[in-house]
Amino acid sequence: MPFIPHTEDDVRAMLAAIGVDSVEALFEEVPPQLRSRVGERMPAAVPEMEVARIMHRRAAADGLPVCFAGAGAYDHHVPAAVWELATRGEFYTAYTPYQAEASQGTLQLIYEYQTMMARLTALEVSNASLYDGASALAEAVLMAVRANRRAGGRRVLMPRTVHPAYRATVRTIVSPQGIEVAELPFDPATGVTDPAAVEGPVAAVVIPQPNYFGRLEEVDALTDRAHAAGALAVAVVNPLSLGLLKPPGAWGADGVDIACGEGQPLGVPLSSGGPYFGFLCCRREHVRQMPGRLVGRTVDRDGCVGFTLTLQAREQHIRRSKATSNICTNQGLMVTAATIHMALLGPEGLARTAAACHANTARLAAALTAVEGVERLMEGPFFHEVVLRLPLPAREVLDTLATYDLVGGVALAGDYPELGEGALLVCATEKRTEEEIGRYAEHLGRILARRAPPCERLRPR
Amino acid sequence: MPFIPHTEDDVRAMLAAIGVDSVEALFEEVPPQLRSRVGERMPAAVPEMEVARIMHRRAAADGLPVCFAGAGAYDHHVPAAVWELATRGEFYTAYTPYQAEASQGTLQLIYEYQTMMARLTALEVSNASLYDGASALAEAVLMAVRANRRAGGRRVLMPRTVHPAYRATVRTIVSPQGIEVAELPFDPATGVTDPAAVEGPVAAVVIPQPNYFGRLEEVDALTDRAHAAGALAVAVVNPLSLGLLKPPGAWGADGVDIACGEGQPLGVPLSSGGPYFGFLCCRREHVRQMPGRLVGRTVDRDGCVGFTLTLQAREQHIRRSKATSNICTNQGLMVTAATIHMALLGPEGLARTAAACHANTARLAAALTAVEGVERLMEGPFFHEVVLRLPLPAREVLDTLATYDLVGGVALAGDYPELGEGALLVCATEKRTEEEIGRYAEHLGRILARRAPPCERLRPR
Amino acid sequence: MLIFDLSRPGRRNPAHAPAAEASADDIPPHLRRRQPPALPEVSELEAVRHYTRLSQRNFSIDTHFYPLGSCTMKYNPRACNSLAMLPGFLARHPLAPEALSQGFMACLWELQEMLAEVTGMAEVSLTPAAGAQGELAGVMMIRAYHRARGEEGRTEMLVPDAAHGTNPASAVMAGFTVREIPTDAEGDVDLEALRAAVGPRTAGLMLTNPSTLGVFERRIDEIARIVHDAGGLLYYDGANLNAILGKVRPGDMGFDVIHVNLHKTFATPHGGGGPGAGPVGVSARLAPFLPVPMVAREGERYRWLTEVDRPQTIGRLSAFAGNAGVLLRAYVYMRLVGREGMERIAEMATLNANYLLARLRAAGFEPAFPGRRATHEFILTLRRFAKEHGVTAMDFAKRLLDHGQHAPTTYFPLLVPECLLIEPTETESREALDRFVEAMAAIAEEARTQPERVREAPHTLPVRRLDDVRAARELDVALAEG
Amino acid sequence: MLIFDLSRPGRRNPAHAPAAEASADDIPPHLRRRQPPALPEVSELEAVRHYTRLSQRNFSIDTHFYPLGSCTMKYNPRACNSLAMLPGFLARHPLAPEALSQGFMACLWELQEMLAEVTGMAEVSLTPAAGAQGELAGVMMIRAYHRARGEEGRTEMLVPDAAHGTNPASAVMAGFTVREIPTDAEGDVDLEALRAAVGPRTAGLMLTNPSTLGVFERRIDEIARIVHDAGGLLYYDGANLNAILGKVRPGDMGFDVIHVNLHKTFATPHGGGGPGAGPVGVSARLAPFLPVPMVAREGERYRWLTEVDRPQTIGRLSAFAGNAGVLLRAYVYMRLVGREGMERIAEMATLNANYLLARLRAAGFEPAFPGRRATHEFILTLRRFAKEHGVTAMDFAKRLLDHGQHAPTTYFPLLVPECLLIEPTETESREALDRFVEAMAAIAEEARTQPERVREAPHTLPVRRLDDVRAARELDVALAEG
Repeated sequence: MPFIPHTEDDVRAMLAAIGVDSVEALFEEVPPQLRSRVGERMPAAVPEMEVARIMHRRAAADGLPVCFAGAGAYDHHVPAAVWELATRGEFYTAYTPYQAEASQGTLQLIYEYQTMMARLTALEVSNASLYDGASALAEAVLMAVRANRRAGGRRVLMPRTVHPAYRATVRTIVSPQGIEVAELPFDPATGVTDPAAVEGPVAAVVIPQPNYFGRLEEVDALTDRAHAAGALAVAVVNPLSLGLLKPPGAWGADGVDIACGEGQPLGVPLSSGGPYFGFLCCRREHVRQMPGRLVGRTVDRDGCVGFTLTLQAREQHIRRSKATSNICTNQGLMVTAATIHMALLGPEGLARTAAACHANTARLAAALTAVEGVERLMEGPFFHEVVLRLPLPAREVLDTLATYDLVGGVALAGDYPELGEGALLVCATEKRTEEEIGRYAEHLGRILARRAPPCERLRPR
Repeated sequence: MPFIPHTEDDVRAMLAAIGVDSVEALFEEVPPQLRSRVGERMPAAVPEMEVARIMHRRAAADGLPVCFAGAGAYDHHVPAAVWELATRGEFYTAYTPYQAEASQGTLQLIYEYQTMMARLTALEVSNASLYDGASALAEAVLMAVRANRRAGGRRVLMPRTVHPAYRATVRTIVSPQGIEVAELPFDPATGVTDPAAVEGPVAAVVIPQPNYFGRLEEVDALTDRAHAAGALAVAVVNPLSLGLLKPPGAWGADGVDIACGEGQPLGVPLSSGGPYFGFLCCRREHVRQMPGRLVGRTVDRDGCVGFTLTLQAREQHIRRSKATSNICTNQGLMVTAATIHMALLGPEGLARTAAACHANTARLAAALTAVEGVERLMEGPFFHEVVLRLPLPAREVLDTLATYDLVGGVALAGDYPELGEGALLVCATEKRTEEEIGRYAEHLGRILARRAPPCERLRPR
Repeated sequence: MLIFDLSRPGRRNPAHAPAAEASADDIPPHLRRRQPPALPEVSELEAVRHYTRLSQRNFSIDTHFYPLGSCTMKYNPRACNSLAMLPGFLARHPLAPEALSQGFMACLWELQEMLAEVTGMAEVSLTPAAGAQGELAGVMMIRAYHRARGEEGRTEMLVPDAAHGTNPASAVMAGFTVREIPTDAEGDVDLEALRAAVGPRTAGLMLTNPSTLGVFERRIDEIARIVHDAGGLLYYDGANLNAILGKVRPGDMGFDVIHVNLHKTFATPHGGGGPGAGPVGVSARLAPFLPVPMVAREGERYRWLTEVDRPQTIGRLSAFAGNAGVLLRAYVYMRLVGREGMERIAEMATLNANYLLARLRAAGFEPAFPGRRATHEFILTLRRFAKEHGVTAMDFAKRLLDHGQHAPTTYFPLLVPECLLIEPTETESREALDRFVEAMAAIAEEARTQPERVREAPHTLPVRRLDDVRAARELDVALAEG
Repeated sequence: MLIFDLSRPGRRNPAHAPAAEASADDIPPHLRRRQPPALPEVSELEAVRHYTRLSQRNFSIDTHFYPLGSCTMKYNPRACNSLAMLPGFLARHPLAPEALSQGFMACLWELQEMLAEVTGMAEVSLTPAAGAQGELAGVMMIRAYHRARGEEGRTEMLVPDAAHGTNPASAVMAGFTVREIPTDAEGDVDLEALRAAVGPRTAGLMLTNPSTLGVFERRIDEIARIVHDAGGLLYYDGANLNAILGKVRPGDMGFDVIHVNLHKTFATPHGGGGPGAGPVGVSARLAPFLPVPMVAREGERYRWLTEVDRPQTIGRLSAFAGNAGVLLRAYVYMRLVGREGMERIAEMATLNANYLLARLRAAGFEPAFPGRRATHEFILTLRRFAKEHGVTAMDFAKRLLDHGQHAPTTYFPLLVPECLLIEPTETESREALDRFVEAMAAIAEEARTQPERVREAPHTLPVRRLDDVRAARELDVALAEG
């Protein structure tokens, strides 16, 4: 049997040491009427060679399409060193660093991560990560409600310009606790939230930057309005954008109270949506309301510096039903990758990458709106993602583009019917070339003109 | 500049410490008339993202064809653990273990490797590897001539059933030293060497098993004939075959004196022919004539066991023009992989893999000879590789098969005109499936019948 | 040394920045950052060397025996990693059209099927990102089920006092109040207390079986009857599934919901704290409530199931489809192990635990439940050492590190004093277990003869025992700038 | 513990054996093995753990500063590894048809071009598997050239006494006799001796420039003239190419042949001893003799050049096309560094060496050639320490290991007593150099105050100083069976 070292001699000798005569005897406490076997839906074992064949075939079948989709997951360059290091056995197969003395590698790395995230967001504290951006926003909302219990009640304002899947996740997770999530509308002409719509009493106001449409919100005004309404301001941001954009800790007069978001742009491959990691940062005064693990720097009995998990009294394994969250597992390996990624890029690499994405998306928008019938849908400044309107249903166009090995973006009509069937969210990261952008524009032009396709498609529809 | 840490401040401070005012001043001893710059054949730097794009595209362009070629390089399963471990930085970026105390990982691993190879070949000593199988055979011939200087002179017998590229390499390397390599013919009907053809006086006789045609030679008789002629017997073997076949140390009455071969089947991917590694084993009495590095077990000053390079007096960095060889670099990383590979397969895994390859090739031969006009060319027992005769030139058939993403084998006519244009060497390792073998037979049938191809080819010819 | 200590202003890695200088001048100044973030500025070599050396300061399965009870620290096959990281999988955008996703979706669909089979459940959703999120999804489905039947009054979740902390925490997050059920002296749920607790407010019972006490809950039939008769549902915490794989299926024991920790039972890596994955399986009556997305197979094609297909779903738990890369790793593992392998895992995990228990008993250690058969794990209590020599379970744990053995789980479950919860897993050899026994025996001897040496452990690690109190009191969770 | 110590009869890894039992009964019994080879029988976890822990017993660039003179231990970019190991490259059979090889061949062709450019040579063959094989190919081409011109009498190869050992060894393998040329007090070739040595028997001169003494051979023009005028050819040993990349090209200095160590100058990994790659470049007159195969570009297609295309080739040096995977790594590296980067490498390597020399001098160490500018490396002589304190260069080397610094090259070149040959490379930071100086200064102080401590070093490594004499005398190079 794979991965089981026992020889027949081992089993015999071990049974003798236990004092039973069969392995079956070890299961004597299991009521016999409950015993069963695994059936046919579970296939028989195959050797690694065969699984490798299956996986190579399937990975190749999904191909390496050119990706113009963003919407919360971005096709960035990840230095090879990142995953060559992160998958080293000592990182990859270590447990949660509860035994601090045997886990200084992971613990120090998380301390470095927390420092990097705090600096990126201009806040004081970062936890050691949550599952992903969407669930991090849910935890941030819960945290804000707890932290603002007296003033704010259980009402939270959520702009509709927040990623639809994030809003859905927040609904799923916070609604059982009786928290009301009220949505703030946006102006379809500009795609941003009107700060004047923020009114109390409310526990927290969520502020996305850039928002789901790639549009830049007036975050200073939103933050100040939130504070004026007695609410905590909860930023949800793209961490790569913070190479260029004002960090949440500096929004408005006082900065936000909590910032969270999706860590994927920091060294995590697209990989079908996960594992990614959510980050969560806050002002120091809220640290005891923070969910998830936290690493602190301390000293050992000789006075030497070391690192350890701290404030564990917030967590479920100590506080059980009174914990700040049920969260236990974080996304340690992704944090490992992100920390190495940030160390390799540095501030300049981050800023240049962000600028290149932005410039590429501007180029893409120019190339696509040069196609007859295509136009930008929302006026105003954006960051690295824009909404276009096609004269055909975006979903159909995307299906056709897929046959040319192009992921052409994300259709918006499902989540935003008011934007029309033609609404399409597109993104060109720093990896997209002139040639690829040109190819997209060319295919789009042909599709919209309903011209004959080139002689053969790469894939059957 | 990539991979250069120097900031402008660093450069200034360092120049000041040296006491010069420019980097250029450091090159003052280079005569100015010789100075030049790198020109246009060397392109400008591109970021990793761009090189990654190029390499992904090129790797994908060469595809993942189904491989029925052997001829010294075999498409075996390599457990994922092998290269995940071998490319760990501590193995991958270590230097030759001259500083033994700082290299116990590599040194112990090589000692384990040497032990494994000695056991596999049933000889006493293995070196730490040479470049590849062909150059290992050249070194083995030189070694045999040195070891047998008094009795054998400078004449060596080389069966024509040895891999043609190995024979070419031996010619290149040994001929400047005045060694005469006399070729032994084979019977085209059987594809093996007649032991009676071995006659002295001769310094060494090379004995391949299996031979280039996959045929099994009468190694006992050949070894005994070599010894009777006063020659050393030099085996050249496929190490995977030694899971099943009699080891060279047990051939004939006394066993061979030297065994060598290509280590690629032990965990090294095909990768266009290299890096592979040559192995070289011998009887203990010849160890001082052995080229290449050798690791010995010893003790440290506290009496604890440790490992170190030994018998370095044979080597070029000590003995210079009187060294056993000019070899310096070995194939350490490949040996690392091979050692892990052998540890994971164990004796049973090795034997089962060898048997599966053999059975698959028998299946392949049966499927292909069921195609009209195709027949086996050489009678007699073989191991995991066979020669077929096609009714069309093999080279042309292979080119057509390539358009279906099949590497159909190796055409023999170039090296063995006497076998005819149709001679084809084929191999099916343990990785080949029934379906793939069936596909090959089907395409071959269609090609030979000159039937119309299916609606489209995978690749332009 | 921190990575920040290696940083020098102006040090660059141009290989990782786009070649062309791009403009972002169209972004209004008031929305832009004034100072670049103070991330480290190091060379690629410095980063590689720093993080390689940091990694060497960890224990891990790849370097050490890790008998961490309730965590199932088994070997993580490297093939799972390398095959999940093939370029085609890494490059797939989560919102890519289904036509460009069939290979990936085939893996997910088959994984749903395999997990449903081994747990005895009708349907499985893979989306929860970890065990705790699976638990949350599970109890939310129980809530949704009762509400769909108009039983809003079922607001109470029963949880044994031995349960993992995530159980009550998840129940509270799902809006339940938690009622603890005591454990009897033999480690089983106290049936009388359970009978007394159930009623019209009962939403369900969350149970781990084998329990966190390392014993199999023998009267599970009876428990299921009590809870079901009271109108409640049974939740199975899959943390200990490794113990019974292929021997008895949660579905056959009467459980209505299960979450599975892929990073325990199905060998995906713990990664220094995650990512995990916590798929949930349910019986047919709960299927409408499963979280989305899921994968359906229709003929030869796979397609996503969303809110549109499952209007009663509890909803989404993350932005996309959960920890896809973890799911692929578990898929590879399950294919490698196969049907027969499942049973063998439970057998050898149980054999290892019972062997280790027998040998430790013979060496003088005291089991917490001496009358019970160990499952895949068991508990020792070191109360005698604490009382007689002032050497605690924590001291043993730290001293084990000096012996090159990771410590077992300490002080959990909370109801056994000075306990070590020990789970060797099926992937460890008998020799590895014997070395652990030797280390434990040596420490026991040392506790009697030089207790200080044990109390001051560890002695040979990169740091000595750390000051946790100071860490919490003088909170330093990020390096100050400058 | 050896892997064999972990072995137990019957332990298996079925994931790595074909599922079906296959028959090989058609192989005659007298050709079959009787006993299976006594390879280890361990579980996958045991193997992974064993080799992971072994790896941690190594120094490496990824963990330590490695100022090993003449070895150019620079950072090996991880991208080179991961891109060379893409599935499409790993799966390519060396004899695959050209139609299925265009991607791979494009890389090789471009690498040939890039190497020709940076060395100033007309053509390059990539096939030599290492530096020494490149040398052999190089001197064999010189031999072939003279023979093709009917000058069989040119049987003598001139080699400076400071040369690498491979130089004379390669010349002998190629059938030459070797004549040593002395070095003058300043580290240059003794021109008078050279003039006296050349003549009608002269086949050529093998030279490293900068030399192994860490200085640039200033009169290279004159040397070239002397050798060429005598009818000989000039061979360039590329070991020290890193020093002059983009500053001066061997072709421009008059060299006719060069080998390049890709695992030095072009950052491919040393891998604990290899594989390397030793491409050879030549001026036009030697091009017909280059070893095959090579890659030609014809329009948009690439094709192999073999003996058929190059009838005067010295032939093949390995079964296929050399160390292809190493070539791909070098290709990636050169593209990343680019044209301007080449010059910057030489500049910063030279800056680092001169800075380190200046600081070590200031700390009281004695350069072997105090009047000379260091190139990318330099030599210290510790003869004073040996004489005054009985502390040798080897003792310094071993004590450096305790300081977490790999030792420089010791006792090479042979003509400088108690020498350390120090090459920091361009990829190390100033701080790394400063730490090395601190360690050296600390050891110097220790040599004066506690010389025993230095003589008995290392003290903190997995083993203490090893008994090399015993290793050679009681030769134990393979574990005995049983």
